Amino acid sequence: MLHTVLFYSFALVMLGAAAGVVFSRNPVHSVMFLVLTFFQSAVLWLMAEAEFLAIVLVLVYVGAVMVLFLFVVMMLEVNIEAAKRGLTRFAPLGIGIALLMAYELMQLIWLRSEGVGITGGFAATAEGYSNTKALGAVLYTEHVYAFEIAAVILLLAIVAAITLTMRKRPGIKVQDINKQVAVRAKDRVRIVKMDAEKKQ
Amino acid sequence: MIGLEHYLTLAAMLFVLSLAGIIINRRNLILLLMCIELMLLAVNFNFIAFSRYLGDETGQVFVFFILTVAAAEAAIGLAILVVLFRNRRSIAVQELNTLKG
Amino acid sequence: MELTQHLLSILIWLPIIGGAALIVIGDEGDATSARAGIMRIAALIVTAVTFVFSVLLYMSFDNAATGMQFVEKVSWVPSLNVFYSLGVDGISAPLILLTTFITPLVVVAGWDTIKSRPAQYFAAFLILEGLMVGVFSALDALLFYVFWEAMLIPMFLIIGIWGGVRRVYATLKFFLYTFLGSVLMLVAFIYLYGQTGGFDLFGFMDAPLTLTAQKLIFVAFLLAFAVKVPMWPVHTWLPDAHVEAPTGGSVILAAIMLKMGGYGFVRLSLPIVPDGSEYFSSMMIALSLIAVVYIGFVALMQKDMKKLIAYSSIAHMGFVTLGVFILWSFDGSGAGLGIAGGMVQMISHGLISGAMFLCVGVLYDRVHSREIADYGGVANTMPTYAAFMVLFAMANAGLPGTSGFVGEFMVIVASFKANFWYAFLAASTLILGAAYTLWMIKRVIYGEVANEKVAQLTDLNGREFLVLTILAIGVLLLGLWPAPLVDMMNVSIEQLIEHVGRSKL
Amino acid sequence: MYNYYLIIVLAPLAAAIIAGLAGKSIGRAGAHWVTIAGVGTACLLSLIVLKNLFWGGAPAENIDVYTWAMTDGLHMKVGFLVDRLTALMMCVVTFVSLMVHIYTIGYMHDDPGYQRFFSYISLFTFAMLMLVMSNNFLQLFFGWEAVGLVSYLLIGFWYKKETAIFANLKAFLVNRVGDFGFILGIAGVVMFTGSLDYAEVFASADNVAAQNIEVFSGTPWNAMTVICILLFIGAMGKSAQAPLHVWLPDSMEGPTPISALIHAATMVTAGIFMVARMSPLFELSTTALAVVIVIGSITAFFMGLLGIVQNDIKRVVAYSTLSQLGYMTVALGASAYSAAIFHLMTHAFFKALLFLAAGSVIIAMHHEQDIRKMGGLKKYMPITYWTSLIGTLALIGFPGSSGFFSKDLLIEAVKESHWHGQGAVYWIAYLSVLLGVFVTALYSFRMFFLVFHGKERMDAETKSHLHETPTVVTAPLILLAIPSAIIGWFTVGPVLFGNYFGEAIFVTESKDVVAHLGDTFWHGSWALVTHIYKSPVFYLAAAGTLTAWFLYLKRPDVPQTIKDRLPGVYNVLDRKYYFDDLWIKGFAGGGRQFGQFLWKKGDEFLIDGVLVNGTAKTVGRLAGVLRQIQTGYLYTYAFAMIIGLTALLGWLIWLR
Repeated sequence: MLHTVLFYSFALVMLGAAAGVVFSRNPVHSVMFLVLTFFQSAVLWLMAEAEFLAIVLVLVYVGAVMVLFLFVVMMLEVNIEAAKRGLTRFAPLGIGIALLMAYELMQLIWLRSEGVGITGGFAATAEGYSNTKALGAVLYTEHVYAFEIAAVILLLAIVAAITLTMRKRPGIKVQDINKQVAVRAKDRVRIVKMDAEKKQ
Repeated sequence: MIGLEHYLTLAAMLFVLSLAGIIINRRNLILLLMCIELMLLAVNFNFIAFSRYLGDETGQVFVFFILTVAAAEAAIGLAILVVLFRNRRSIAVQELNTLKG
Repeated sequence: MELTQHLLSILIWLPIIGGAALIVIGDEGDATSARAGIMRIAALIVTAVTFVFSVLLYMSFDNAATGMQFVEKVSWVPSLNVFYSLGVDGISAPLILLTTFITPLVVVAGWDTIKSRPAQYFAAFLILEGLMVGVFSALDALLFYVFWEAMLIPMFLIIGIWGGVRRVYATLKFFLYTFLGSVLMLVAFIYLYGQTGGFDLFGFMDAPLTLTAQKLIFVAFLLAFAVKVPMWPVHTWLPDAHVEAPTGGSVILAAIMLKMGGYGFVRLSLPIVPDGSEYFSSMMIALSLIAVVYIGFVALMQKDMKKLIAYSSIAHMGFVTLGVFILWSFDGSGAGLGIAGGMVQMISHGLISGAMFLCVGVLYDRVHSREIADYGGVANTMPTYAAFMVLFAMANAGLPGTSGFVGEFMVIVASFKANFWYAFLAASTLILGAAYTLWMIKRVIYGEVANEKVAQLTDLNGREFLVLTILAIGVLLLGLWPAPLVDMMNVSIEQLIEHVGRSKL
Repeated sequence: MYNYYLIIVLAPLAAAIIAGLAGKSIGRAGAHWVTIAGVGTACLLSLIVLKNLFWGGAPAENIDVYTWAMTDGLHMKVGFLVDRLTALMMCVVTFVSLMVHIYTIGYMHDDPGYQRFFSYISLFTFAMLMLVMSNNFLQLFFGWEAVGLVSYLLIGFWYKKETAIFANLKAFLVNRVGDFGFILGIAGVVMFTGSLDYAEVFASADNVAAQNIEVFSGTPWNAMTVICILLFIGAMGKSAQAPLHVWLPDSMEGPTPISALIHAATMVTAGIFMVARMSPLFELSTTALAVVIVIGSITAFFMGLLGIVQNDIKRVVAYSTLSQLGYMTVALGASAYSAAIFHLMTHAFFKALLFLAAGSVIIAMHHEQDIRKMGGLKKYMPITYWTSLIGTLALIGFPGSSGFFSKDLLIEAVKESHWHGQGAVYWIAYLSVLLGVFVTALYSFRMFFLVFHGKERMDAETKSHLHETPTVVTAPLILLAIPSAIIGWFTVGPVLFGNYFGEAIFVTESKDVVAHLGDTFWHGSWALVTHIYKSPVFYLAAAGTLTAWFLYLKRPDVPQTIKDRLPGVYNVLDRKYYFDDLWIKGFAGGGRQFGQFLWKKGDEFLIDGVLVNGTAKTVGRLAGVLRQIQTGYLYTYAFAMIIGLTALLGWLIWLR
């Protein structure tokens, strides 16, 4: 019973926060709402006994990605009014499609699943079960190849992000070793022949 | 008892919200990115719910990878955003139509 | 006999390798350079040797044998059950001979008329020759398809690079038309692969198929082959392609590539989908007769010599499809005559249309015009040429004693048996064929010298004389004594009819 | 004899090839010697063959030379059937050809295409021999078309002359119309008998006559009738029967020797020969014979009328040829095949003679052919005059001349052909041939008088050069005049009533008018000549001659008056009953317009414009519309994705 109450309350907060992300007028607020959403979902995941992922979500997402978002939003000083204009025009369409989608999904989950037996809660886990351990056991054996690829993707993302944002500022004094080595005397010294004295 | 269907419903609602967000906030690139994060979160919910329901950890491994890729995506997306802003002093989507042939 | 076992492979790969070598060595882009001269001689030697090998094929060909001869079979793509499988019978062997006979003549005809990139030009023809022999000898559907499509590439280049002013339009039309058709053929092959688990043509022929499947496969084949033949109404690429192609390209196109369509009908459509073919036979006969009559009238009004000959080719190829598809109109015997007539018509048309295009090429090289109106009284300045032109024109009009008559006669006789009106419409070619060919002769060859350019024409040089003489001998020989050719086909045609007669349903 | 036959056929061919290909190296004299040698050999051997068959009592021979092709049970071959009919034709052909060869030496003396000409006429002899000696339909068709080819080449011999190259195209095409029917007829023969060999076909003729063919579904026609009419269409083309006669007058654009050889004596009679050869088939179809006789009588009478208004000397003779061919056809239609062949033979001699004589006149007149500019040539050209007179008399059927016997008996035969019934067919035929006699005499003597008698109307320049032509020209005239005058006396009895043809010509007993004549009418040549007063033919011929004399010698102003009084009739005759207009404007012009229409509207507009390029354009336009969707805005694509997702989900839920 407690479990149900907790689930519903966290879920409500999470949906509210998500709505805040979508509808808030200030991007900074949106980011903060998103952080809240992540927290709530982390709790919900915990309730579904996915402890490892819940922790990862908080650490990686809230700790790193959302901070990044916040930085960018604040750095770019976006004109909020301009960005938010046009919300009303597309709101009905967006909400309409969203409702249609929601209806379809509900159909799928509640009506079409009758007889499949998805209701009735999750089965209890075995005694001494460790989510982290179990994940690790499959991650480093069965999915080690994908794991390595994920690592490479991350590395790539780092490199890409750096190369994208790095720029050469004009006017900064740096040495160019190539140029220095390749230089030749005649480029530097100009020998001018001239008479020692003006002819009379 | 809270079970699979509750989680799925929750994920669906989250997904629909983010969908609406994409349409409504179509002018703001940052918000678009955030909505996509939300969408991914909804997807992750489903994965976790099914993983639990079936008692198979592979679903959670998948979520792990999605998180990784989403993080990479966010990093690169924001980097592009920054470059864009630097070049055009704006991130308004309606000005970005060079894709049109 | 090691040699005869691999004779077909030799015929295919010798020219292709020769052509590749020519491309690799190149000519420095200069037609006058010494290296270009060597390239020409090399091309001639390769084609001549190929022809010698094909004569060997003819001599060791057994007229009485049933089934395929000179069979080669090597696994090619084991996972798909594809084989490099070759073989000829009485239907394909004459066409191979035609191919190897015409190509050296084309090489000689292009000897000094090709000014830019001669080595590549000859290389294209050599490769084309090998691929065409491949089409005629492939016994595996996928191999057949590969040769079939690969053949387009050299032809595409020949028209596109050495062609006339509107060559880009013409090549594009040519390519799209033929490619559209053949893609559907591939679909049919894949379906048949699903049915039989292999690409062996004989497997296809023995596979039981429902009538619906047969109809669909027939339509797929029809599009591929009808475009090649070409049948009305998918013929309009041909006049454009011919007009823009260089002389050699026109010759190969008319003499051999059109035959692929007729060959396809006989080798694939009839035996693989006999009931489908029967279902559509009335339509095919109607289209063939339209080709004969309609195109005959259209040819009458052409102002461009090459276009006129191109249209006449369409009309003549109408006889091929007519001869083949009257197969089902008989109670008793008679079908063999029609198919034999169609096959003879293909060979004969190869010689005649080739010769006609070469004749036009001779004039084009001198005056650089194909317009009939630009000529008149050519006989005054080029009497030898005029003699050849009249001979080939008569052959084109189906005069007995020339090869043009043999096939037409057989088909008309056979179609009379099928239905009076088939023969009636088919025989109208006697009038129409003579009308458009001889009217052209009248305007080009006869009359007073029309203009300054005609007055300055010089008669055939030795090279042109040689080529036309060889073709003239071929045309007359086949017309006066077609028995060797017909005997070669008889057994295969009997077998074919026997096979087609057994319904697959 | 086999070797003889081969040599007869191949000697002219070899000569033609030598003269044609090696013309330059053997020179002009070489060319005429080699071809004359070739044709002379053929002529000599033909006479030996005829002697062996007729006097030697040798049987008819049917020999296959080689198999042309054999497929599906149909044996196509080349071979010789030499019986008395063939032998007669061989002799006529080679003899006239030889005469023409000799004559050509003089006629073409200054022509630059000398060797070419000899090569052609030798080739013609070969082709004609192949035609008459054939033992099967295939070879018959080969010869049939080959003579057409040579005729085409020879009419257009002076290829710089616009009228000549028009005429040769016309001749070939009109002949092709005939061949169109002919090849269908052959196809019909193959369909019903499964063979091309004469002997086999004739053997199963009764079987064919018992069958029907439904050309139009629902109306069965007798197979034999259809086959015979189709074959006869071929004969109409080659033998210039109305309405396929239009090419023959125009063919006079060719050099005169070939007008004599091809367009009078030999090639044009191929149709007559063919029908006679096919007598076992034609005999079995009364309907077909009725068609034959009607077409023949129309040609005989109406073409003769045209001869009266022509002014070109060769054209007059050409129309006369048409008319005489009509006579032969009438005889065929009356089942009097032997009479037709007999007339063919005599006609070959006297018509060749007339043409060569006309050629002689033309040489003397320096290639002036208009008879209005001639006159009084008698004193300048005695040999030509006398030989022409013999020819003309033979043509009108002067008692005792060769033409008399053949034509008189022909007319008698037609008169006796009551089996056609007493209806229109019989009377059309009989009246046409009777009235034709008057017309023949009229135009023949009109020309004769205008050319050789009366005022000298040529200009002074020509007159000063007028003299008799050289021996090479006159010798053939004399050599042809002899048979023209007398051959009838000796041959009429044996050929017509002595069962000369034997098995070669088949006539049903009830239709055998010639045999009937033999029983009732024939009492020897002399008796025939002395009994002429009994027949209307003689009076009609005499009346025609007198009319000609009156109109063109006595009162030369009258024809002009008649012309002015009856402009309608004159116009119709002058325009040749508008047949030329029908063919040239109607069929040729119509065909060209139809071709233009199909090309421009069918090919260029419908297929290329609408279907091919239209498809390309439609694809282009559609793409132009579709690319509007590609706005380039990110959210449009995202939106499209979302819509797609929703739709997919909807499909998953409701439609699956």
